[in-house]
Amino acid sequence: MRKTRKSRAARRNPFFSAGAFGAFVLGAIVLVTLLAPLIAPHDPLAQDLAHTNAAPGEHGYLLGTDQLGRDLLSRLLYGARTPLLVGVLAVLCGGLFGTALGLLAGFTRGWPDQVLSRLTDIQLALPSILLALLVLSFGGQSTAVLVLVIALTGWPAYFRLVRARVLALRTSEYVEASLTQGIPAWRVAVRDLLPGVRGLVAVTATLDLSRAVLMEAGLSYLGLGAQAPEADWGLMVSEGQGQLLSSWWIAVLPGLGLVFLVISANLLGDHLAHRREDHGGREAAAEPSLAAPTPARTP
Amino acid sequence: MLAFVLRRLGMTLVAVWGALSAVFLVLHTSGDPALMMAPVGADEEQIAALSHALGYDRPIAEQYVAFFGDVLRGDFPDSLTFQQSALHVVWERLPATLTLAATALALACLGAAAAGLWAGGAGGRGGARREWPMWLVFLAQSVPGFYIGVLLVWIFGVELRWLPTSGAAGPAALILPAVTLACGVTPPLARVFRNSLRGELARPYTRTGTALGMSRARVLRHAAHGSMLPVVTVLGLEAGALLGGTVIVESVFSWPGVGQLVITALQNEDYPLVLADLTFLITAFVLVNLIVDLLYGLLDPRVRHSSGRS
Amino acid sequence: LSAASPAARARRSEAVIGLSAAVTTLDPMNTTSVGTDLSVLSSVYSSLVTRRPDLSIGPDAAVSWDRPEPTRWRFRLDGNAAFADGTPLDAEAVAWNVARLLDDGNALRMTSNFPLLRGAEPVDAHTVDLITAEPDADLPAALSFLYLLSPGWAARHNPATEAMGSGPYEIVRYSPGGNVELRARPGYWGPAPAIRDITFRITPSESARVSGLLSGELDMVAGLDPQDLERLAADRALTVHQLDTTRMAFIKLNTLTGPMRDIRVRHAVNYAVDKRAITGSLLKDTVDPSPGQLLTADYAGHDDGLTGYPYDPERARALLAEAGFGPGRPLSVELTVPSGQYVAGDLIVQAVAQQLRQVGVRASINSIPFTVYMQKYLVDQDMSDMQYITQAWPTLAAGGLYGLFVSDSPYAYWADEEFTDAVTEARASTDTARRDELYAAAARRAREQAPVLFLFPQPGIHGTAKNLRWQPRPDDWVRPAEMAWKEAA
Amino acid sequence: MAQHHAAPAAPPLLRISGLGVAFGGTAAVRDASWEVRPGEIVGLVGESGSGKSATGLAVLGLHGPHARVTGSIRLDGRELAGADEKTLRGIRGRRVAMIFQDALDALNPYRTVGAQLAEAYRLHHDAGRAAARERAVELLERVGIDRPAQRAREYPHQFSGGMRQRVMIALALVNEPELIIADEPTTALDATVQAQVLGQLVRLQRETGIAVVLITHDFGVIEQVCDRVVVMYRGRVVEQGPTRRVLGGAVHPYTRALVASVPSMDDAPGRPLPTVPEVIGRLMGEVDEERLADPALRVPEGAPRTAPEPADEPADAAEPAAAAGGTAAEGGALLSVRDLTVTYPVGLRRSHTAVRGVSFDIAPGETFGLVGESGSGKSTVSRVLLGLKQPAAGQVLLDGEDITRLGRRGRRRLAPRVQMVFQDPYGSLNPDRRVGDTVGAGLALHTGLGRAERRARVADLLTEVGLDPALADAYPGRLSGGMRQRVGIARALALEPALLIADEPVSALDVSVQAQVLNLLSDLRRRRGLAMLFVSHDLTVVRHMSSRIAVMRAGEIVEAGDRDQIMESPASDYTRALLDAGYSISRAGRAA
Ligand SMILES: Nc1ncnc2c1ncn2[C@@H]1O[C@H](COP(=O)(O)OP(=O)(O)OP(=O)(O)O)[C@@H](O)[C@H]1O
Ligand SMILES: Nc1ncnc2c1ncn2[C@@H]1O[C@H](COP(=O)(O)OP(=O)(O)OP(=O)(O)O)[C@@H](O)[C@H]1O
Ligand SMILES: [Mg+2]
Ligand SMILES: [Mg+2]
Repeated sequence: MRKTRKSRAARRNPFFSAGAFGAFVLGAIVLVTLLAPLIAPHDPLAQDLAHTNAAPGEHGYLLGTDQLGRDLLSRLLYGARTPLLVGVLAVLCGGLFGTALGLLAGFTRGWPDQVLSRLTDIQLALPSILLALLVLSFGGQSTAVLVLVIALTGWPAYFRLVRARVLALRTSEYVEASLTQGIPAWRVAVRDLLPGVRGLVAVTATLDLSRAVLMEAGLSYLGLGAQAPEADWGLMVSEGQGQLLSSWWIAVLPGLGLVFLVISANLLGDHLAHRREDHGGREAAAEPSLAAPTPARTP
Repeated sequence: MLAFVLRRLGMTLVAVWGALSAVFLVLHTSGDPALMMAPVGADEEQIAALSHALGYDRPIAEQYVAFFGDVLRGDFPDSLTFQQSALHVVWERLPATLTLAATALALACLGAAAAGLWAGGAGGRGGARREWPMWLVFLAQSVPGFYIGVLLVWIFGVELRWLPTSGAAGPAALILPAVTLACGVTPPLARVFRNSLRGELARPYTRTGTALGMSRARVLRHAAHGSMLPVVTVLGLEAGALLGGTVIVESVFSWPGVGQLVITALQNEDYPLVLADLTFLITAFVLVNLIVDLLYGLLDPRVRHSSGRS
Repeated sequence: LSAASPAARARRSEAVIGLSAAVTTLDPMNTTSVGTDLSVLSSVYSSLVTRRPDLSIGPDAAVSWDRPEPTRWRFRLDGNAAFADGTPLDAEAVAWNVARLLDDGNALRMTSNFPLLRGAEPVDAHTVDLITAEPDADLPAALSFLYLLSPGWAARHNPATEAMGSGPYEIVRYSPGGNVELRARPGYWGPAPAIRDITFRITPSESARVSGLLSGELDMVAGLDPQDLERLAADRALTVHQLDTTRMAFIKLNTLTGPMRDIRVRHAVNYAVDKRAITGSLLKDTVDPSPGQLLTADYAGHDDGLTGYPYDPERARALLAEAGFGPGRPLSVELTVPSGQYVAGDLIVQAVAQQLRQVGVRASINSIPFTVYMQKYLVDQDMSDMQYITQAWPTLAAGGLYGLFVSDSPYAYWADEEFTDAVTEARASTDTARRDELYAAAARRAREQAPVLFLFPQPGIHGTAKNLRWQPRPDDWVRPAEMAWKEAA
Repeated sequence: MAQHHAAPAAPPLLRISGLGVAFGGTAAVRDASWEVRPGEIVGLVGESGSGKSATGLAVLGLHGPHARVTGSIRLDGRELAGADEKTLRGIRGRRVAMIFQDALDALNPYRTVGAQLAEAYRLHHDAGRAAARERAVELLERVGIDRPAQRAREYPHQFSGGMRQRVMIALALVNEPELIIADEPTTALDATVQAQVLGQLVRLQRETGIAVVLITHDFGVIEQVCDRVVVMYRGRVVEQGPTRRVLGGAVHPYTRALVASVPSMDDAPGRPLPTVPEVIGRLMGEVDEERLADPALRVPEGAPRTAPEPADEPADAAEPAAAAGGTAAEGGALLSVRDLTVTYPVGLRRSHTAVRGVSFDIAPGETFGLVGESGSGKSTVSRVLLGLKQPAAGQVLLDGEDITRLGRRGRRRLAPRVQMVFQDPYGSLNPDRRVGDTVGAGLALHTGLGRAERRARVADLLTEVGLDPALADAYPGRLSGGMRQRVGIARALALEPALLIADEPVSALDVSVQAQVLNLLSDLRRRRGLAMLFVSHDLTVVRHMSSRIAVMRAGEIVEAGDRDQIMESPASDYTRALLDAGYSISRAGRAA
């Protein structure tokens, strides 16, 4: 029974098997990043000035070396560290913040809602990459600032979705039923509303992870994120793009790493979103299609 | 309708005010701009004099008021690097950015319309055969813009030498940056269009159309009209991504627009120029969204008739 | 697309030059950026004298000059020299320009290059005297930077945003930060330039400049990265010029505060870095390591007898241990680099940091924008322990460059009496032999005291379209008037 | 209403034989055969999911890409099943038109009503724009819309529900088809509006002689409108025949049970309604659902033709309350509502008065009915009684204490005394929480019971409402609508309230389930001595449940009094209109 249902979902939803693929690739990237110190053939910072710009396979470097003769394979293995760390932390911060405020605004309505909604309007009026540039250029760059600024540009998405959902759930009969049972409002919010937005937040967070990773990469590319000599995919593309003519692998390979990371997060997020639509029953079906967030994208 | 427009306008102004205040705050908590503007080797007295002349020694509240006065009058201090009105500098770079953004937007709309119609117009029929454009869109969405740009330069500019890779010299030079920029904006548009077209096709009124004997094409046309609302919303939101995208794309392709300008201004800590540039970008973004809101009213009679609620 | 090829442009007498940064102002006295602003403006304005590609000083608006008194230089002007609007470039105009330069109220950036200049006195219509506070042998060299405005025009226009000069070209199009287009001026009083239409295209990214050259969109790019040398040289449509520049690259050590106060530490870092490995890999052997000198060979006062610090990590470790640093108490320093400013600067710094790490010095890299870097360096007087920098002196005089190292210079971060005394005396000396001796002593002192980590001259790698004739220069000037298309083969 | 019969000899206009519609694994329609003759109104009736809509859509090939259609659908002898798009397009709207349930969704919201009508006309007629527009106005006028020329320029959302449905009818009629398939055309409408719209449809049918297939689940409508009726159950046609025969003496046990379970104005109020399983059990003994769907099944010969008499409990549901009715106002009242006025803010400044000066009393153990059309303020009153909404003015006295100005703490004290059964059995249960948690949440808060005691209590409650106590660990997703509503009732009972508010507790349920829930509520009320405020728009149901009734209209009570007095001699015109509009089946006809 279960099996047939699953396979039907698979047939109906082209993203199904892709979702598993996304989860697998994402897991693999995380695993490789965690194990990098054990499996990397070289120190990612060790330079071999005698063998700079070695092509893949040359001088025993499986994927070649960069301009400073650093082993590209080792750098690639380490290179997802910052994007993942920054991405996950930013998603956590932004997600928690946005969800909590969305819950507050949607549940209490009134002035907190007004204030917070205007705040997101204002926030959205500042294109996120610009906000990030501004803060990082004038506020100084560090991992903490990077996380905060990515979280800062991410929270309105959670806020809006959660708020809209809570507004809808707030008037739903089961929430009113809890209220008529005399259950205190905050408890209703936590016990009846939070589970209702849990799935939505999970989907948003997965897609937000790809946004955060892209943003980290974009900022690193512009020189405002990770700093040399650190191995970071976005930074590596920026460092290597001058060498595309002579040593394409220096920029192209880390870029591919980024693409895989983002694709896998997007696939997983899409899959989760679709599964919500498929099995979420009435609630999910009643949501406008917009509420299933499209992955945000930072160029 | 008038009430609707006024309300939107009010919200727009609040958004602009808030965003500019944020910019002001960030800039002012980051140090005395006079320090950055002073000539090399200036002593403390000179800096203090400069600071005073520019009004940076006044209380922050006073400066804040003065700042908005300046913004309202369109009277910005001179850029440090260009030694002329920052607004003028931004203004001069504007056409390049507008050309790029408009071309990219047009490309994105075309791409999104084609992909969305093909995949969403099937109304769930057709399976993978109709879904492949969405996979393409999905891919475009997952590749960082700078990476697309770098690859395009490498392949089409350097290896194949088909297209120019930098500078705003002629229409051919527009192609690569516009395509790169469009890659960033097309995916959300296409996805939303496809989904909302599908949703619209699942709505009873399209079935009514079929039941009245309409052809598939005619039903699609009606559904496409109906599905425009979310598309337009996303279009407004993507205006931000588009403007943000110009920052990176202009850097990659050395496109002399406001995006590149803001990067160099930030690097040079050219405080007045950053301010003028951001003021422009924010206003542009918010204006686009205002237009989108009004378009909303035009597209959906229900919005038009219920000015009270949104 | 063929219209974008160098050959097509040659036929139409056009050329496109890639610039690494935007032209920020059109006022030639309010900028010191040779590679960008002044290169463009040198085509529009003329100066009294000019530095030729071989670095000698030659005539421009002035046909001849001499020094009638130790503190007085006399210039005789070309009688035909005139501005584009017809007003003559005469002694009055020169005197007005000097006055404009020296007026502190104008706050012009060029002013600080003329510390000894006190004023100008017209002698007759075409002769003008320039007065200095002390004898200044380098004044003509400095004057090759001073471009002359028309007094009447300047009163009515804003020189920052408009230009009207007496040079071979006029500006057809300019927007702040945008490309600059020049056209040869029909009424130019000097020899007409070979190429009529010039476009300076702003291409801040190195890769865009390189791909622009390779794809034939750009005819000339100066200051390329050695990493691209091989690929560019392999391209048969291009000519690559390679020479040493007059800029010396080194890592400046803050001897006033922090660990670099200890001379043993300064010596240790000099021994710790394998300069040869760096020039060999990152600079593709385009330059040789410096023989422990602050000057390149082009400067008057270069001492041929010195040798650099050899690569000797053992010695470095020993010195550090002597200074009290070791595995138990590793030395941590901050190494600042202005991002993207200097050829291969970011890579060089990473290589240096890594080599320092191998002798137990933890160097953390701080990559910041050039303006911020200059702010910290000069205005805030807050230089980090080490910073990568390249320095040159426009007059190619040892006294000039050494002036950046004397005790009271804001550039120095080094207070050494012996060096300062030698340089001060040499600068005032009119006796060339004595002066050379003093400069040699100063060079030896600098080598010994190591206020810097000596590296190598900055390589000059310039690429042009095959058919573009241009004599490469060791300095940063890119002058369209020095270019010509070879006859199409 | 429609009593004329087409000549039986006339060849069928539409003949459906052996029709099957399958969605993947589920067979929505199985081997259905029936026909429509010209000029005839055929009712297609059955509970939710029985395949009515699937049949209707299949006729015009509108069943969507996922359905597989087998069998034959012949229109005037021409096969429609499996016909190509072009053929179908010529027939759709031109020869066979459809009317859908929710006219707001079924009309294009982005285009004016006139434009939609004109376009529909031009699809099948070679007419100019002006002519088409004229035709649109003409049709709007025909379906009874005032100022048709002006209204043609308005958008669907500017029309009221009833008028939208008229527009739908106009859209169906614009090309003068031979057959209209109307899928629940009036289900979403108020009783009075429903009467008007149906009246209009029947009038037009008479004028034009169009055949109509009326899909509905309302037997009252069937009885009064249709010539013949087709009954569907689980995708099969279990019975068909002339309306009178089927309602009066169905030969299939399912049909008979279904008809019996519908409350009627003729029934004794408060008498337990015979539920479908009960009746079938009595008629046939144990029969499983699939077997019940067998069209060949027949009611045994000996069984009475009419609905069997239910268990011989006294029909006294309303009696104690009726006795207390007079005294409620004199301080014996459990709940006393005085001059209640409630407003909702509209926009920034204005407000909308949803309830105006409403007063009534409820005595302990009494069931008080509140009836009125949609938007009249019924739910608003219940919300105030529950403390979910603050009134603008007036008092609500519960045991003499004003509960409208209670703080948060006071409201918590109020909770155990007043409880609510909600309308939507799907929306009122949190899909993410187990049934046991939902039922026991109030217990945890208001009683000192331990975990195990609570579990036991929840099990008791579930048993009391007729559910398997093991369901405590289930999620609501697994439950049917009727089961969910029972869970909702159990939750309301957990705190042993004195007053139960039931806001449209059965309007979302199928007829067959409705009877069960109504019986359960009556039963509980009697056993526990609960007072109840019973809110509904359905007069028949309110009459069945309540001893006293108040009729609301536009926020005010237009009339209140004893059930019998309201039903038999209504004082206000509005109540009379409401009574007239109600389609209730008459048992009298069948009793004969
Ligand atoms: N598009 C569809 N996909 C899958 N199953 C469907 C679809 N449409 C209908 N069904 C199923 O077919 C069966 C019959 O549905 P149908 O809509 O005909 O019922 P109905 O009698 O019209 O009910 P209601 O009174 O609720 O309208 C139901 O079990 C339903 O779940
Ligand atoms: N939250 C609200 N905000 C604004 N107006 C409301 C709100 N809830 C109800 N109203 C309005 O108050 C009036 C009464 O609504 P109410 O829900 O009490 O009607 P009802 O009699 O229960 O109708 P129905 O039979 O449709 O449930 C209506 O005009 C409705 O539009
Ligand atoms: Mg139906
Ligand atoms: Mg209600």
